[in-house]
Amino acid sequence: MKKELAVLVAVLVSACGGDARVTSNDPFCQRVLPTVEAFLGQARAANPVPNDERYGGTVVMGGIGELRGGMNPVAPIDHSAIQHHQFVNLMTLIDYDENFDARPYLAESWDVSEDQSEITFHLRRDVVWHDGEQTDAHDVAFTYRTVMNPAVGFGNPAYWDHYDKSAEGIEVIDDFTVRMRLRPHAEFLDPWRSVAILPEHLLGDVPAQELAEHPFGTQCPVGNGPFVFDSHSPSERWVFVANPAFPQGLGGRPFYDRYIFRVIPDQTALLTELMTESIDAYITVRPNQAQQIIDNPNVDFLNFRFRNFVMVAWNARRPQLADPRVRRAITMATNREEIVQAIQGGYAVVANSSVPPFHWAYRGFGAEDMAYNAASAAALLDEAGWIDRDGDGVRENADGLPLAVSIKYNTGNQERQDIAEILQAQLGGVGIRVTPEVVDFGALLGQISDPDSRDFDGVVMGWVPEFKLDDMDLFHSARTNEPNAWTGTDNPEIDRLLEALSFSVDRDETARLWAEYEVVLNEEHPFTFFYFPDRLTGVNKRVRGVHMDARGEWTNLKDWYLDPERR
Amino acid sequence: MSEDGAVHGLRRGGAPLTAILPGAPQLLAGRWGAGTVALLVWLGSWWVLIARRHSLADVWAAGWDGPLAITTLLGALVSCWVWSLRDTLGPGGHRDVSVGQWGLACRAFSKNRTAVVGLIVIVGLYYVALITPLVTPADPSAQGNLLTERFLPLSAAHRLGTDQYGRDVLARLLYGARISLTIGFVAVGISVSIGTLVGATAGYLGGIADAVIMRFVDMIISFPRLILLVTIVAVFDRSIFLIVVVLGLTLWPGTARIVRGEVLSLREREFVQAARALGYSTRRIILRHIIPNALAPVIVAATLGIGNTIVLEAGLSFLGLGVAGTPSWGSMVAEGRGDLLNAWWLATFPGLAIVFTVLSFNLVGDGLRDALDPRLRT
Amino acid sequence: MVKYLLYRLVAAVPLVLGISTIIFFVMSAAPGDMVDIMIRPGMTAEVAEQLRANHGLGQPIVVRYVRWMVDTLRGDFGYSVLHGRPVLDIIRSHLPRTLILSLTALAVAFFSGIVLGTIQAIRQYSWLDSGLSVVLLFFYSMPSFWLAYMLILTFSLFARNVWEWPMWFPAAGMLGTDHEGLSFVARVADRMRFMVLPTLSLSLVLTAGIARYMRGSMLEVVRQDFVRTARAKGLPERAVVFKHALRNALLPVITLLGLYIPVLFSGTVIIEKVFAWPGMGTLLIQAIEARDYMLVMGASFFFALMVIVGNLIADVLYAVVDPRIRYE
Amino acid sequence: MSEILLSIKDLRTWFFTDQGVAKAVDGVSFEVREGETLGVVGESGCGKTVTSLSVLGLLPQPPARIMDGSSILFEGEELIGADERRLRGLRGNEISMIFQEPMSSLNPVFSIGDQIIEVLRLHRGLDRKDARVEAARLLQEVGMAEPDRRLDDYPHQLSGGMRQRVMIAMALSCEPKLLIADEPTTALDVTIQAQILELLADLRGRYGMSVLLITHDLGVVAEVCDRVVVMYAGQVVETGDVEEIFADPQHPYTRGLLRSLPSLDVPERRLSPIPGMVPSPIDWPQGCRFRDRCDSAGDGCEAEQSLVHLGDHRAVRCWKAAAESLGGAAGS
Repeated sequence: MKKELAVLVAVLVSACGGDARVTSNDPFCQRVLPTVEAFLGQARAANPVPNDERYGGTVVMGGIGELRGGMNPVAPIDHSAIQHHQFVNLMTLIDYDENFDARPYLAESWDVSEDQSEITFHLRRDVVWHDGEQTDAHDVAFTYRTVMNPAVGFGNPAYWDHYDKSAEGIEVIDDFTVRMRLRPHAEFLDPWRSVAILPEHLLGDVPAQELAEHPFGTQCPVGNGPFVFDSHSPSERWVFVANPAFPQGLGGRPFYDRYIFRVIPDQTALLTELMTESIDAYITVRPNQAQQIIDNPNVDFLNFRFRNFVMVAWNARRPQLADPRVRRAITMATNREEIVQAIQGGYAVVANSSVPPFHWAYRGFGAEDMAYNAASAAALLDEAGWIDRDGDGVRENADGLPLAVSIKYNTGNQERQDIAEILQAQLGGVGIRVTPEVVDFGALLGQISDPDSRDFDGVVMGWVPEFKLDDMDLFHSARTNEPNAWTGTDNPEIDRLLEALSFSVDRDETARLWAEYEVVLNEEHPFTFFYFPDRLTGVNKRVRGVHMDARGEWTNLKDWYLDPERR
Repeated sequence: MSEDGAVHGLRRGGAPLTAILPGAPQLLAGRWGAGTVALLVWLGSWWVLIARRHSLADVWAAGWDGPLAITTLLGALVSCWVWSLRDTLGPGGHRDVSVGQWGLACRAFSKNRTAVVGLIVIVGLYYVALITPLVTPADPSAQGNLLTERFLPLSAAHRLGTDQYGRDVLARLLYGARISLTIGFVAVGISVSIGTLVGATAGYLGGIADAVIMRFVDMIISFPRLILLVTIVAVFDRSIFLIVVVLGLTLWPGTARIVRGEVLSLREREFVQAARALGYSTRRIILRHIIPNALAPVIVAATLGIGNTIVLEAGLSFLGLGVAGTPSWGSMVAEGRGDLLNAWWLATFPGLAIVFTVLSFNLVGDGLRDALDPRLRT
Repeated sequence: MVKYLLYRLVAAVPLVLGISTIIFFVMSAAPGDMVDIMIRPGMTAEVAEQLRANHGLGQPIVVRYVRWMVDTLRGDFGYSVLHGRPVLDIIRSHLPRTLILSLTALAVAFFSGIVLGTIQAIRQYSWLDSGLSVVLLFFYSMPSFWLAYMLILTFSLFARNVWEWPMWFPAAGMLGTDHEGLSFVARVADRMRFMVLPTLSLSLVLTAGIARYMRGSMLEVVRQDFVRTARAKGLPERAVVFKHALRNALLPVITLLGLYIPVLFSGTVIIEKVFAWPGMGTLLIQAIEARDYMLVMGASFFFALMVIVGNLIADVLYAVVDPRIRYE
Repeated sequence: MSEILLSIKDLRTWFFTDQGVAKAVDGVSFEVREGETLGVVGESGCGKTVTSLSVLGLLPQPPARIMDGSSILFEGEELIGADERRLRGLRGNEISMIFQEPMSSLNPVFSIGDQIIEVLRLHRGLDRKDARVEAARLLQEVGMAEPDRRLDDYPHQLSGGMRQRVMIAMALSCEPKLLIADEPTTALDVTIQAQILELLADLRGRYGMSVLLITHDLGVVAEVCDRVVVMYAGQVVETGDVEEIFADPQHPYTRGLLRSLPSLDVPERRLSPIPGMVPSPIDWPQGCRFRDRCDSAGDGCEAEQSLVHLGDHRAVRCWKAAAESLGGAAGS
């Protein structure tokens, strides 16, 4: 009977054995995949693997979630997916170097007109799509028109706010030269670092509304980057293979043969996988897992500053929170330094504005008056008229309204729960009653983003600015009805500075404006900024050449190689 | 038989002396189950009372649960004593009970050692849950210094260590017992009430009403319960109220099916026929005649159901969908699981608490099943 | 019998649709929709509206419901925004993973439950019987994810890194890194290695229930006359127990199969999360979180379908084992 | 006089339960000779069935225990304490058994063919094909029509009488020397009863086997038995040839049993059942165990009774009856 059982299991196992590679039966993929296969064959023959011991092997990375939207930049995507467009499967026009200055990538060079209203990109001539087609200026123009088209539903149209959206906005000068028109504005190159170029010859005929759901994204992506799509097993893994035809000028074929992205939707499991050397890299390590990684002799621990920050957004429409003094008092009563040390294990920098510490505009705005000081917080609250009149430990205003706020956070986010719980304890000390409230992520976003309800007092959120900093959607009064205007900030000074920042081209001038803005913002205090958390990563020591910084974990993925001894 | 002899012996002479210690006479008579409960509750209560004599006033003044705790404690002290004395000295003693179906079941149950141990544990748990404010070593939500008091291992000050905010794990475990036990008890209460009524109605009425009700019941039963729960709970605010109600509302079909089955067989039995012949109303027949007779399997299912519900709540918490705000054992395990390697006590103790509580409910449920099923009674 | 099964299948249709309907309206009543979740820096209300229109969220709920119902009955389950693939595609890749895990767990649970229950019954009242009872009940009382973490700690982390056992089991995922390069036998072995811990966590709970039931059933059966007949024939005890008694004692246990399938799927939701097993349970939870309506509906539809098919299989098995049952 | 096939001596089979020790069989002795049919009669709870199950060692131990000093000799071989394998070799082979409830004595999930073939293969080492042919022949033997087709039937498809025939066929399959029939007709209709008894009598002649017939029905005994053992409360209370027992019952219990038997000869006589019930085996009455129900109980009955031999085959466990009988004999 045992034997029969074993046979049964074996049959079952093998019956399901084919599901690692879900071959798409979509007609588009049926057409495209053989061409990729053929391209790979030719490219491998034409570009033999160099005789160097660094070549070969497989790198496995573990991430907490699926790459949303797959390799389609116009689908709804997430942070990891964008990096796979930028650094793995597709190519962007430009790239950033270690100092976050633009450098050539798909575009070999570019010229900016004197008045900064025209930009001309000269493309590399040796980049081909993974089906063998040349990547050229028409692809760039196609991408430009696609992301501009509202029917596509591209998620971040603010990138192109000051580009010329008319038909004349882009002009293909020759196959490898393309010119765009724009109103001069800050960091106008940044979108071309973020959004990868799409293949026109494959997607040109697709109706705009269908682009986001096209099988190109997840079933048969055809990129032009250093790694060629091999297979995707939904919720389980993405497999890419080295692109033998990747331009020599950009480093040529990556060192290792295969790159696998495994989806492991649980951080405890991710850690275990890293510790048992089942994955080479675990990104988004939780701070309290750091010590275990540091203690493990087989694994390197990497931490780097990133762009995102964590804050509590206050709904200024609420009577308890309408007074900026109350909001400032809350921040003062919060020991953010202690939270950074405790919750983030020291892997974070206290934030006082949205300018991240690695950024060139960062001038170390300290907001010294916001440092932890429960006594001043209490004094400020007294001054604002919030006094504990009935002796129940909670302050009231003259109308008897208690100073009680709920702080919402989303399900399953330990870090945000930590903040809500600690705020409850710390604000309780100065007579503010805080009720942490956990809400499912979808419901939470619905509650805070709907301009008609804005159903929250305070909400713990994270925010990832681009390299091109822009607080317009957060705080500009003209955007009050947009989803991200949670706080309902209406401050003419802030409006003026945000507008000025949008069009400030000179970096020194911009930095000065940011400094000015930080002071005003601190006064208005729509957010209690908490910290810029470091990104923490564990990487197996057998992987060499890893560099990670604010550009992302995948930044130099193509330059990694495996220790030949431990392949 | 020897039991009775001993009790007789006590009645004649030894009783007044040993009965000073509640439970002692029962223990001497070999009735270790009742004896242990009485003795433990009595001694424990005294110990708490003495250890906490200075802070009783504070506890009394604190919220709704302080007075409840003190009242319960004193009530338990008195009733232990009264019960023990009456049981020993009173006319007839425990033998009065031993008639009829329930008496027989009681006797069969008390012979099942493991089930009695389970019952003792459960009684103890509910007792502790009621007097939590008196036994807790700390405020469960009081955070310690975030830099020096996080993740402290087991020590005299924090017997089960501290968690990520420096809160006392033992205190949270004690308060968590309330949530977990309440959830189990109330959810099962809801489900038993609804299930019994619906099942009895369906079974008694028969016909289309029965068919429609039972199709609905089939539908709910055949769908994986956790998935149904997740779908409902995930998208709404997760108050303890919602969770308890949703747990109860997804559990009742099981009870309904059991009751209906019983009713179908009872419906044709003589006493129901007789009641019908006497012209009693349907409602009266269901409530007075059928339900009490269908109760035995419902009690068994309910006892096992409490255990299952506690586990289910833990599962929901694990998925991040448990009761928000207040510690429940499930959410403690779920939160502590990420720190298993650096602070094993966070997930281990609440996990063990769940295991032993549920184990107790299961033991009692099994014992009840054996005791209430005349076919299994020997 | 085929006719009966077809009848059962048809009778199950309202059941599946009923569940889906409940879920549809619960989901729709919930605050927030999938577009809210896509909101990122720079997104405007205009874009959000465009996205809502692209996904048909603008229409009234009843229209959406009817449309979903019609499409589903036509076999079109829609498109999953979360996964960027047609729902059916997603189900096709996730369903086998859940099936292989849950069927293996079911097989292991029934096999071990039947064996243990039988052992307990033939050694009734021995220390083995009561010991097994307590141990099984202990596992039965355990939250499965807690058990799973204990197993991971023991058989994965400590086994490999601390005690350095030659045999340890992976704690997450379902395939090794180099899976595709392996021979057939090695592939099967690779898969089985990944299945050990999840299967164990999933089946231990069920084993206890089945063993308990089996013990009772077996005790009932061994008292019956035909078992005495079998002994009186001079059959060895093994044949008496495992041939004559077992087959009869199995009958009520088979009905458990139908009852346990929903329990099993509830279990997979949790176990899949612990072991990062990319199956239907994980899928459904992610879909709910992302308000991916089509995927939620599709996934719950298939869960209901699996339960029904499971029950049908139980019916068929019952008829196979018990010649007295003939479905009309 | 033919050879003694089975000899039971001082058999004591006790059950050790929570409630106490049930002395279900408490010192039973009798013999079965080759070729004869011995009837064991008594009410339910007298220990008849336990006695028969003790012979084959079919009682679950514990709670049952065959006490020291008991002896069961089959063809001179001691069965008590015999190796389980040896016992298995006897069961269904040299000693076969048929039971009271044909409804439940056949395994419902196997076809009757399978169940007969199983025995044939086990004891006679036939292969599947031969065993099937032989099984069909056996069914024919016990009077079943279309035996070949019947082999594939399941028990639930057969009537009670048919099932009992199947049981008999199964019991006969190895041509046993001793057939123990435990209330073989009790659960059957009267007409079927007669057929089955007739079949048994017929087969006994043809196969030349001994039959130990256990029944509570003296009518059945009268019909097929050569000798009778009357049991009460775990003991043998009277033995004798069937004619003697019917003509001149000695023990009050035997007389009681006879009185409760409808008689065609004396139609006007009212049936008079024995008052009371068989006492609990945990708590047999002191002294004569029948005392409480006996219409002629009196002084001297409070003593433990022993079996008094009245002649070659005759014995009775009643001091009064023995005294009368012996006295009468002495007097005559």
